[in-house]
Amino acid sequence: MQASPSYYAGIDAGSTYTKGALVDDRGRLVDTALDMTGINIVTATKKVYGLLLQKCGLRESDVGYVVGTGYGRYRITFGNSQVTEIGCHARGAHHLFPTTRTVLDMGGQDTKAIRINAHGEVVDFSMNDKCAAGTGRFIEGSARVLGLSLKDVGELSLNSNNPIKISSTCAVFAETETQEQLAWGNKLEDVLYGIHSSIATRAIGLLRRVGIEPEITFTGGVSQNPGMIRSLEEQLGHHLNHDSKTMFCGALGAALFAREKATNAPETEGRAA
Amino acid sequence: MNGTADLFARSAEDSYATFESVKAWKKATGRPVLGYFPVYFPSEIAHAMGFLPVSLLGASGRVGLDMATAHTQSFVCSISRSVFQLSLQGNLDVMDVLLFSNICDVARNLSGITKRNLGDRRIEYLHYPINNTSAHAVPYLREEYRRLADILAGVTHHPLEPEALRRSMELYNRKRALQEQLTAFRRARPGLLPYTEYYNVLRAGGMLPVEEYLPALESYLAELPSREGKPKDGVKVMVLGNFCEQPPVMLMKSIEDAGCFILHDEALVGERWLGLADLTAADPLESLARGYVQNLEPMTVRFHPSVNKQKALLDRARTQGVEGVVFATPKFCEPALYDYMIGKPALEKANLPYLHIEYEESASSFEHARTMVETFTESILFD
Amino acid sequence: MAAVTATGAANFDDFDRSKRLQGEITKRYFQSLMAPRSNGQKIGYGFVMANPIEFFQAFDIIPFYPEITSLNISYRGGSPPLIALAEEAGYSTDACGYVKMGVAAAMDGTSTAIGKLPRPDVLLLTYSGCQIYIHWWEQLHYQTGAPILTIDVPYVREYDGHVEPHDVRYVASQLEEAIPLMEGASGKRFDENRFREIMRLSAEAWDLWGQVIEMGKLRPSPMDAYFEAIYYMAPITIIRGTQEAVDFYRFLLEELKERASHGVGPTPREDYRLVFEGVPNYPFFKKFWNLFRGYNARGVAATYPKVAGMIDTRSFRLNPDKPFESLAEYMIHAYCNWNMPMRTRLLEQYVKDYQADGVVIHSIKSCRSFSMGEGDMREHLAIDLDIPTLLIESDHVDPRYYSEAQLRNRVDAFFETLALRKRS
Amino acid sequence: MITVGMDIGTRSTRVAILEDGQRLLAKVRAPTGYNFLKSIESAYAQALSEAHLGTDQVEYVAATGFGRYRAELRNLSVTDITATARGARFFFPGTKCVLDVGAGNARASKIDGRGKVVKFRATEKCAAGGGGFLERIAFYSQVSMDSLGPTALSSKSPVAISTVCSVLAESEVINLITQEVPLEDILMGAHQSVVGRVLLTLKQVGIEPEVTLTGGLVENPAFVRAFEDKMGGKLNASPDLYYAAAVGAAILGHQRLLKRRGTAA
Ligand SMILES: Nc1ncnc2c1ncn2[C@@H]1O[C@H](COP(=O)(O)OP(=O)(O)O)[C@@H](O)[C@H]1O
Ligand SMILES: Nc1ncnc2c1ncn2[C@@H]1O[C@H](COP(=O)(O)OP(=O)(O)O)[C@@H](O)[C@H]1O
Ligand code: SF4
Ligand code: SF4
Ligand code: SF4
Repeated sequence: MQASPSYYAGIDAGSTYTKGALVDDRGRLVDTALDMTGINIVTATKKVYGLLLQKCGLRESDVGYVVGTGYGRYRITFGNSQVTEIGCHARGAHHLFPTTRTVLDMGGQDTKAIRINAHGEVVDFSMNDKCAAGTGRFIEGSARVLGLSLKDVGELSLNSNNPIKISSTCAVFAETETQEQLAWGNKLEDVLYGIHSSIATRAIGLLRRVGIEPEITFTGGVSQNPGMIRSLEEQLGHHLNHDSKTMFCGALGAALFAREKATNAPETEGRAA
Repeated sequence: MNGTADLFARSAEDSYATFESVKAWKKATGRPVLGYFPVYFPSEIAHAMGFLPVSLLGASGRVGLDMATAHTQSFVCSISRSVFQLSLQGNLDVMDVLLFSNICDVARNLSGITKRNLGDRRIEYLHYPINNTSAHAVPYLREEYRRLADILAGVTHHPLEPEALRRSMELYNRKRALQEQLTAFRRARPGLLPYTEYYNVLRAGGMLPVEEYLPALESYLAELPSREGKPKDGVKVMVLGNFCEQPPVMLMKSIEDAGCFILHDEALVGERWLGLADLTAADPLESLARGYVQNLEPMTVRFHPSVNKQKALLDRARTQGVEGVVFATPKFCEPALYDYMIGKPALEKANLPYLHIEYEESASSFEHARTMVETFTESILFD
Repeated sequence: MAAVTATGAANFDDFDRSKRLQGEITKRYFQSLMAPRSNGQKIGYGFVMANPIEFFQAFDIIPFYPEITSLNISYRGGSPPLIALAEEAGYSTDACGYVKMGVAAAMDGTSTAIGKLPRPDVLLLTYSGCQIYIHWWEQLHYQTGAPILTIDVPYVREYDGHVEPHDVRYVASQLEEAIPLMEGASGKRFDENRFREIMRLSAEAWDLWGQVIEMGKLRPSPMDAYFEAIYYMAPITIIRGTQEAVDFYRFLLEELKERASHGVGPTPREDYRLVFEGVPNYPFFKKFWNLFRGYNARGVAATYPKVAGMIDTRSFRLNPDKPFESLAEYMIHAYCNWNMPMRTRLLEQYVKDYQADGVVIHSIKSCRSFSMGEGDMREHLAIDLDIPTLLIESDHVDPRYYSEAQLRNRVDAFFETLALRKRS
Repeated sequence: MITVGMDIGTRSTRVAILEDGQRLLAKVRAPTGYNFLKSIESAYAQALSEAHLGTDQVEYVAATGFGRYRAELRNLSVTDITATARGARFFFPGTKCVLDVGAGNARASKIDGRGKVVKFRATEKCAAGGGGFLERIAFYSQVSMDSLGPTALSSKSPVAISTVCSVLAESEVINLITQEVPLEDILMGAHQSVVGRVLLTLKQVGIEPEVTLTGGLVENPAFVRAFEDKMGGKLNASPDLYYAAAVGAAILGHQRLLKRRGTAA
């Protein structure tokens, strides 16, 4: 390690996207980077890390510690240690919205509800059971079937005045059901909004498992989807914190952990080899 | 005619999630309400003690399941989740007692988690004997019924009067007899009574006060024969397996639309299940218990060691002259799945076509089921 | 796996003889079952929960537990072909895996990872704790033609655990009613004295097993009361009315005491003490254990090893002088025959009594008897009582439901929160 | 006598034009967008022009597939299972079992000598296996649908992906990708996993040769290979069978027409 590296990085190797975030020695977010994960996760993490350094005009030696998170966390070759996404999203959400008590993270393959304390530490969490996964994947599937982009799907759904009920508890059939509803002549935006509502109901079920305590921060890739935000807020009757950075909460949290670890803050992990 | 059909349709709708008429009844009479989870419940006892017994048949997509999702996993049937959601949401607040019984592991555990979440309410559980070969089954069930009467007396502060019970038994006997008459009419004159309407008439019977239901049903039955219309033809089927979680009416309609005529089905089977209770017996409570234990009509969630389910299935198919059997089982309902596996080999041996479809009470899409049933009828009709 | 204490002084393997002994007992038991039947020896199928093995033994009927064979086959990786056979016949993926395996194993010509299983002469249906038991025996009845002998056991439906006298009477009377039927099935006369002797041996084994379970209260715990107890619970189910069972539990208890005095246990250290709820995953049993072992976590109490009998809650005590009544009480108090509030309270109690750091609920998709309501359990423990509680899912026999990456993610995060609590 | 069969599927719409229920004059496919009517119209127009026919020459239209009710010009609608059975026998007269694998689910049927369905099963939820799953896997692994099969075929040691549900299987594939298992092995594993589920459905109706595969997966050589390996027998598969349901519908239309003429005469 170099004499006084004063930046810390977090890499979140997710199922869909790999995200990177960099914080400075005072824990301030410097920048973020993003790329599709694809088939070669090692390449993807390296690429995102490179991209991140490039955006910030830094070299590797400027970075004191790297924490990996996400499904691919054990594959991050340049990382110093790993923390689960649950811990990272909690920490990241706390950083962006310090009064957060509940975090809802919707990513490509999991949905997580996390209750945190005033320090951004995880008190309780719950993840979707494997069956009927109400995740971003679900929306991606419908988007692809309909030949629409992810952006369009969320935005189009906002035009709906008369959402169609999509009830399949099974993610496999939700896709088919989408098409059937269209086959019966229902309007595209109404069907799309129905899909969002159906996932929102499931996500709220998860939130209820940990207890809903305001403020609630919405993180993960799906927090970029306005249709999802609308249906969640409608059904919850609560405001959700979200912004363009919430997609990076996992990476940001990891970066914050990196800083903590490098500066000898207490260990969070009790893992024996 | 329209008046009573409307009443039944309105009540049926009310029995999913709103229970407005129950609230009104309670307000008007000041008397308590008992809600029971399917399949069977001796409404006579509750009625005799001044309760309005109400069958909880699932909300069928009329409420979101977010609260229920928080407490139960996704691989349990929908009725358990929707009834739980209703109780958490307060839709069942009008009910003074909620009653569960041993129909399956899901319903058993549901009683306990309902208790934990609504601790201040009476959440009770009846054990119906499954061993009808034991000489002790009838006395046991009589004891259970006595225990039930004690629990209800804890609400009303009046004990159960044998004479009141006898009067209630008479009313419910009448109700079952009239419902049987309705089914017989439908069988005799296919097509004059669409399934949806038929279902509503039966479903309303699980919620309306029996004193109100009986005259309505009587006048409805009286007018039925004068219905105009050419009786429809179709493939004659029976639809089995839908005994607890109710099939969405749209599903049954899809089956009819696909060209089937439903001669027999198991929707609301528990409401109709007990034959006629013996009114002449000295001890009416025992008579009710005996009626239950000695009813040999097979039912999926009732095990009776002395009943041969395969034989009973074939006998029924034969006497009713059906051309095919549709097993419609609720998704994630194990009892229904196992009965399907018992019925299937018997039908194969008898060369009777059958079809298995799964449903969820809250389903909003019937395309898959429709395709299955259409293919089924096509395979019977086309050559 | 050779674990060593922190000081490296003692070898854990030297204190792990009971597991091998258990292996031998189980092996012998299976051999006796698979052996060609001579002299009219009869096989009675029974269920683990609430099994009245004493009743079988009194008629010299060999008890056979398809649940145990299903789990053994799964442990050896042999479940997929059986599950496939059942699903090809038409069973749904949702149905209990034990049933599917049992039904497939009973089909003509099926051989399993442990051999061809014997056919039933009688199916003893003790309806306690699991409704699927009824359906399972019904399937086998239509499949094999073997008669069903029903003992109906009412649910413990009062939330304070009160059991009605008429419940006990009902179960006891059915057992008595079953005597002539068992005589018919076995060709043996019922001998009351012999029955009492079996009950006495059985009661002794229960007492010892109860003491074994309580060893988890020591700090550190000398055993893993979930992952190891799963081996230790076999004899109480398959041979408990015998001297051999008594000897086994005596030996085990001694070994655990030795472990305690040498400071050895199933992990190098004891960093976390956990309470477990639910059926384990058998096809990946070791991998599943390792998810926790890697963190030096020991199970100190668990509900599953007591499905065979709630000995540690003093819910019953076999009494040779009142054989039918005391057997009835035991049968009523099967773990899943308890209502959910009682089950939840038991976990709460375990956390207190065993000084545990958290609760792990392993939920089995295809077993609703255990799983329905575990979400609510979690909610109560985690939210109302603030006990760290992890709920994870897979299946007991179906490897298709096991996803290592997903489980690891949840377990890792759980230990992160536990570590956090330890610090503060 | 010209009859038209239209198979409106979730992914594409297939149209077949038949003369006298025997000669195949045209077969055409077009993607099914969310605007069904447009897909149907364009596929129909294309088929007519390919067959050099005008609309007025068409005597009967039979529709099948999940969008059959949206084909407003239909004279008859039949289910895909019934239609596919006739179509499979049109191309392979010895067919006893038909396995139709589309995007969403798979249907197996046993048929008699005249192509009448005597027994059938469809995959249901958890067992659901179909081309849609492979499409998603292709998407994650960034290979095109056309090269998915060929890539998988190059695998030497496929990895087992044995989860019940395709949602779970997807996570498992992603997990394997993160472990850097060779892509072709993952892909072949994914094919085998679909095969496993689909074969189960076929076994439920009972396997009896010849078995004919229809639907979108006839174009996927890896699926066909994996299926034959696992079933231990040959599978009739040819690109034509992609149109089996459309052809079958046209045949049934022809029969219906004959019957009507017969009774009218
Ligand atoms: N710009 C966007 N608009 C709408 N949805 C998006 C956008 N970007 C990503 N998503 C959603 O986010 C999901 C991926 O989330 P992410 O948190 O990156 O998952 P993972 O961590 O598993 O890779 C996608 O499935 C998609 O639904
Ligand atoms: N060019 C191709 N190569 C390989 N597979 C294909 C190709 N085109 C389609 N498929 C497969 O066929 C499936 C669609 O089948 P199809 O029968 O068209 O479905 P549907 O009847 O629902 O429209 C896709 O999911 C895909 O897996
Ligand atoms: S639908 Fe089936 S599983 Fe659900 S409560 Fe009823 S009997 Fe039980
Ligand atoms: S449902 Fe559960 S308790 Fe019942 S047999 Fe299956 S695994 Fe055992
Ligand atoms: S296929 Fe559907 S119902 Fe089955 S496990 Fe997957 S998501 Fe659940």
